Amino acid sequence: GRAPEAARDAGGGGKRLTVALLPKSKGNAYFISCRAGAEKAARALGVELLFDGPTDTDPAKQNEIIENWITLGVDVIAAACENREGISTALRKAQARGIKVITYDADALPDARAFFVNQATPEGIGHTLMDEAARLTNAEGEFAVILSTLTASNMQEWLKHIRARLAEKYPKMKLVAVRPCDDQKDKAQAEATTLMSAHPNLRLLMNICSPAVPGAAEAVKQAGKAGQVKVIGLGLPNENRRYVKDGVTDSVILWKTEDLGALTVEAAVALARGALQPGATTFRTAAGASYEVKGDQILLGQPFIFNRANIDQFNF
Amino acid sequence: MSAPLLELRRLTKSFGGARALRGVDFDLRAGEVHALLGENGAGKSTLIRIVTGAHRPDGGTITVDGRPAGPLDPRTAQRLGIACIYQQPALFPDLSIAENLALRLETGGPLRRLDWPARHRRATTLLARVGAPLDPRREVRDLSMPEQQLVEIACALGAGARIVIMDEPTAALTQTEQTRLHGVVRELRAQGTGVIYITHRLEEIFALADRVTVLRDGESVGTRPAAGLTEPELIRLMVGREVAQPYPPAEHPPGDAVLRVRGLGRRDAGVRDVSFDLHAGEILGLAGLVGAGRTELARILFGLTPADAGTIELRGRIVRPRSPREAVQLGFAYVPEDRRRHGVILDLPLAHNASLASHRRLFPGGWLRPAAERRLAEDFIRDLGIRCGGPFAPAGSLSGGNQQKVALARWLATGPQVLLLDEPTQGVDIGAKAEIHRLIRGLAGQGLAVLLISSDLPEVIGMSDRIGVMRGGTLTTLLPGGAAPDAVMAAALGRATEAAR
Amino acid sequence: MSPSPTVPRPALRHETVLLAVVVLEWLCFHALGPRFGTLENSFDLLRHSAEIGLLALAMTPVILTGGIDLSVGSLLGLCAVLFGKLWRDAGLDPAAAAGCTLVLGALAGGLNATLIAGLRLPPLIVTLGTYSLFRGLAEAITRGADTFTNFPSAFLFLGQERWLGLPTQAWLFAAVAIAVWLLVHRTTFGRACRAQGFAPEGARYAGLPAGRQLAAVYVLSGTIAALAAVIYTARLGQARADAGTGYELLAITAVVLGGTSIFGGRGSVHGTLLGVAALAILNNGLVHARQPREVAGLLTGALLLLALAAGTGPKLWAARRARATPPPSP
Amino acid sequence: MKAWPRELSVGLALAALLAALAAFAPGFFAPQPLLSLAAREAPVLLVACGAAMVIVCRQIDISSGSQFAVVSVVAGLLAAEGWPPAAVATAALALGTALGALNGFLVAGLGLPSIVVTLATMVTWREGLRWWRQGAFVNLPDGLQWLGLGQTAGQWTLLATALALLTLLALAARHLAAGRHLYAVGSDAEAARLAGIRPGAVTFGAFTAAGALTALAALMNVIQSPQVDPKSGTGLELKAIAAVVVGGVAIAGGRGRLAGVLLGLLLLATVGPALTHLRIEAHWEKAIQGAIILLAVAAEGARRRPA
Ligand SMILES: Nc1ncnc2c1ncn2[C@@H]1O[C@H](COP(=O)(O)OP(=O)(O)OP(=O)(O)O)[C@@H](O)[C@H]1O
Ligand SMILES: Nc1ncnc2c1ncn2[C@@H]1O[C@H](COP(=O)(O)OP(=O)(O)OP(=O)(O)O)[C@@H](O)[C@H]1O
Ligand SMILES: [Mg+2]
Ligand SMILES: [Mg+2]
Repeated sequence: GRAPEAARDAGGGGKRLTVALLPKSKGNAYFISCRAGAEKAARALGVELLFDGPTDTDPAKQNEIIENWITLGVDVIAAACENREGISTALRKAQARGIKVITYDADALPDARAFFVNQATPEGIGHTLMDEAARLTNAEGEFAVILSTLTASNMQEWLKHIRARLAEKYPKMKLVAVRPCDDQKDKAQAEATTLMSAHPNLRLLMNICSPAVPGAAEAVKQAGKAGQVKVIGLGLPNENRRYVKDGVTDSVILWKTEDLGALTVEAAVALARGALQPGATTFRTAAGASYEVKGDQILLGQPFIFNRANIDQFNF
Repeated sequence: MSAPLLELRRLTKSFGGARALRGVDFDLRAGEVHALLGENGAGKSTLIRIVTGAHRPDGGTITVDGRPAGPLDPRTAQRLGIACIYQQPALFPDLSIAENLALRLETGGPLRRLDWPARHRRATTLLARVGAPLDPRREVRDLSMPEQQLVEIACALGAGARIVIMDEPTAALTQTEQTRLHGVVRELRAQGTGVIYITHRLEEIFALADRVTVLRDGESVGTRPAAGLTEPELIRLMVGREVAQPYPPAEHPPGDAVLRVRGLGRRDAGVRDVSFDLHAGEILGLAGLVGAGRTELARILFGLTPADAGTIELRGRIVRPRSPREAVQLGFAYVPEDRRRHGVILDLPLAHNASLASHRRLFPGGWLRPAAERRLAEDFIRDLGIRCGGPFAPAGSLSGGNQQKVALARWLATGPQVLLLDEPTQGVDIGAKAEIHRLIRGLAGQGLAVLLISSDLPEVIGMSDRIGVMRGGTLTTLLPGGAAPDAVMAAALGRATEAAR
Repeated sequence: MSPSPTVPRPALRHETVLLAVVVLEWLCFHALGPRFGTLENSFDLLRHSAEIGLLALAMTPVILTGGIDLSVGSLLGLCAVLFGKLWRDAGLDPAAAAGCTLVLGALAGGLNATLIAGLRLPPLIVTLGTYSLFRGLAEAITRGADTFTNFPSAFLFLGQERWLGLPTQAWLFAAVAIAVWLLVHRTTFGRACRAQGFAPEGARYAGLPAGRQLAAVYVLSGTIAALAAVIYTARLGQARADAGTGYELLAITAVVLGGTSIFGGRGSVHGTLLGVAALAILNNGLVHARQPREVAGLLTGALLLLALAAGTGPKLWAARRARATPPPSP
Repeated sequence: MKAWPRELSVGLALAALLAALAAFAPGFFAPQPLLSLAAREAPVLLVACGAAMVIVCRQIDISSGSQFAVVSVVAGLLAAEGWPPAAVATAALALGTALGALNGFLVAGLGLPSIVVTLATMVTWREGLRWWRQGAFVNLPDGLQWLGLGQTAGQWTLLATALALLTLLALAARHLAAGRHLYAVGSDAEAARLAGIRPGAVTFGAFTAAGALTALAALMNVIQSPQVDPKSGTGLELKAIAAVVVGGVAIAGGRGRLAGVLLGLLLLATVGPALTHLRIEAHWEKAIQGAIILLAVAAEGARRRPA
């Protein structure tokens, strides 16, 4: 029962399903962690998991991989979209061939997929980050953002919401610079060092890609400005543990990535087996957990804020 | 008599299918100058490149000082006291003269410290010995062909070798440097050094050589004492037949002036105030010493270094070629003196080289026509006697003289109005030389104007209708064709003579 | 194939080796992935290799002249953005916008040409500069954030549909490939490029229009990069400043895999096409063989070395053997 | 002055940039951040020196960024295993040397073109690392950072080491026979062979030395922070080659000086921070960087007398 096409033709009646999981890029700790959860779920459900993606973020490569999967004849595609409009073309094509499509982490256009496993809305992320920044700086003073690349669409999306929240609620705070770090910790460290010397009144560094958080923290530590310049961002506990404990990094915001991966696979399989239908309001996984479904979005739940108090409870 | 310094037995070597050497015997004694002669492609350079370790022989033995020398590589050869001036200067263009000399002469481990002042002192001394007043700090890429040749000679001298090999050292040198080089060679001989001397200028052999070995088609035709040999005999040995009288006479008197040059100069090239007329059907020879500015003058006319003073008038129209392309369109053709760097493209096949300057004529509309190209190449291979592995052999696989013929062929194919020839027969063997002379004369007969720059004094005198002599960057004297060699030399050296007036 | 051998190769011709590699790859993946050999997948292959293929085609004459153009990937990004701007903000219809983009691409190539042919600066440094400049302009124009989408379906036809049975862009690609092949192998222009690559000074002394030639090669490269940008936009249905990031390296990889010498003079357009095919099949086939993407990287490295070693190996072996013959001793 | 053509125009561009900073953003010259930045660029300088040696010898090495990452990760893992720093350093240097030697063998021994060889090793090491580590950071044990010297002393040590090595290499390039052999082989390999130099050995040596320098650079980077990012060194080869060619080393081999490489790197490394200090928005950065490179070399081209 290795042939996936047979599985689909048989309507999923007990045959082995193939779920293809597409990250934005490989070799990124965030997606590695998603994959770990996804693999556990796939094993539990007895489905085959394909995990592949561009080595570095590249929307064109994502499309190619999806088109290859279409030809290959997988049963479900679960994609984290680097680029909403670009990838939707390919996803629609997949749907037209009878392949089920869901998205996770970053959505495509609504008509290109059945469900979006939403770990947190861009708006939610933007607001949480901004509110946390305001809390740490008493809502006044200069701050700067370090992101992966200027052109990454999720970065721009989050930045948009950060700016909106800033304009709306925190008039005394000022975003003085936005710098890319090319997803490299070392580059983020150099950028943070320069930012602190170019903006001596900087109160906070907000890092919205995961390698930037430890990079900025190291820079702050080396500049001897721990506590004086706060560090927050989106990241993984393991990479930041030491800085959070040292009090250099104040809070790291993230959802449980393994759960995201697992939920994605669960939803994908349910969709393929017909257990998940449009219009559902809750989704119960095979493992028994229950998630809210809002319209065509399956909600993972609120993002987490890791800090000194709770970081030791997590290991990923 | 003691064992010969160097003894070669039954040397063979082939390149791909082409057999360059077919079992050559050769020996060199201490204190002799042994001339190695032969037509282009006879295998002379191949032979000596085996001795210096640049090539590996396919078979045969090499004995140095009576002791068999194992497989030679350049380092072993150096250690055995073999030094060589290659036909094609093996210099480092990016490095200074001093360093070029040092890299060839110094021995020792890679971690030794270098003594730069000593390197410069030594270079200055050696250059003075060969009569080349060059600044040792100059980079070799800025040197003219003859200057590079002089640096090579300095290299060979400095090595203090017991076997010195010179492969056409005088190809680009004028009489003066040649005479000085001969002095140096005699000095070496007196010190007991064995010298292998390759040349296509037969007068050198009678002036210098003790013994002569002639190669033909990769085989030794025999070794003779030089004394008692006559020129026709030598030619017969080399070519296997008589060669007609070398300099064909003019058939028509020259016509109207095609080219009028007035006050031409370019400061940074050291050329100033050159004026002359060149007539249709005329061959104007240009003589002078190395550095007299003849090459620079040709480069100006050909648009390589545009003039900053004076005028060039071509058929009554003032022209200012600013690039070779413009010059070609105006009807100039230039066979440069540095054939390896400028004359041919070594990696391109012979046929592509030959057609390179006449794309417009051969390939109307820009579409290649392989058949036409092949025909062109085959015609030249036949007419100039180019020895090669077919029209599509890379130019780099030809012997030096045959490459020169290709360089010439390229420009003959363009059908120019003014032909600028810079050392056109350097390295060309005696038979082919006569053929080229006949060709040039024939072109002039068809109304072409030819400027013939040559350091081969008999050639200038024999071929030219008039002889211009350059000195210090300007044209000082115009002599009639057939002038006495002494008069030309005197003008080149700047000594007033009766003949000049 | 090529009109006349530039240099007789003692061992196997590189293109032959490469053709064997491509066939072998095909058979291999055919065995590993049941859907690999389908027509549909072949179309995917064509569609996915069009842009890199175009850049590799543009790069071939450049490398033949002994130069390099590192700016093609960035220029693809800039042209994609400019195309988007012309269409959305200047209100041109896609065809007109595409035409203008080609002109702008030629102009950008002209900047390279001016610096390289006019001022005689080394191509590597110049295009390293424009590599940064073009990408930077694309980012500056969009402030990094702007994305152009919702192109009319008539335009998307170019990148996503079929025409006369083949993916539309495959026709364009084939046309460019034939044109470049003719240019390189059948015209005096191509010959002059080689001459220039082997010996720039020698080409000048031969009276070739060396400067104009060099300029033309870079302008052509810019134009083709612009064409690739239009096709890229049509395939993805969107234009963004990061389009084509890293494509210059992929194009260079295809060209050198195709046997073109980085020092100029040697190489062929069909070699480049085979190089593009070898890489595209590898990338596509590994998905069908269900291997992770990193393996494609690893195998690309191995393929590069093997293809080249297969060409040089026998020659080297012959040389070794020649050296191993008993030394000339009595 | 003819002796320092390209270096001069690069020096002028750098001077102009520094003058603009002095006038509009004197904060750039604050000592501590400057020292940190310099220490971060110190490893790049070593990689650039290696690249310069390879380029002078008419080859190219685009695998240095990947070598850097491999050595960093391996050194990090060994340190995390509890190896003493000296052993880690020795192993890392040996690994880097071996990686460089492999390039050298493929280029000099098998006669394959260096661009192809190093392109191949570049993707192989990079993708192999990704496959193996899946992007996970390596957490280093405490006490490895700055080798226990303390931050300021550590940074000065790194900087001094890099500059001392640069000086030594520059002197060796000029005053040791081996250094000149690099230039000779790069200028004309056949002439070098005829002069009794072994071009293969010299080329092999250049690649091997470049590998060793890259390994040292990786070590110098590893000890600057408590974690190793397996993505470190991405794009490093391009930065090093840019510094080398902007600094006036001829890509066709045989010409160029390490002093120029230092200037080239200073220029390239200053532009990024300078733009932040001058409050120029990030999306202008690449365009301006490109323009500065072009201006620095175009100035030289316009000034040069036509050949
Ligand atoms: N590298 C090579 N590859 C192929 N053939 C070669 C090579 N070198 C020399 N030959 C061939 O070997 C033959 C002998 O060449 P060689 O250079 O020894 O001639 P030569 O006597 O020195 O001639 P010249 O007087 O023109 O210098 C020629 O036919 C030449 O084409
Ligand atoms: N005043 C000068 N300034 C700079 N370089 C000069 C000057 N005069 C001559 N040279 C250089 O000296 C070299 C010799 O000059 P040139 O080659 O014109 O002499 P030539 O008469 O052609 O010599 P030959 O008789 O050997 O052909 C050339 O490289 C030329 O550039
Ligand atoms: Mg010869
Ligand atoms: Mg001359």
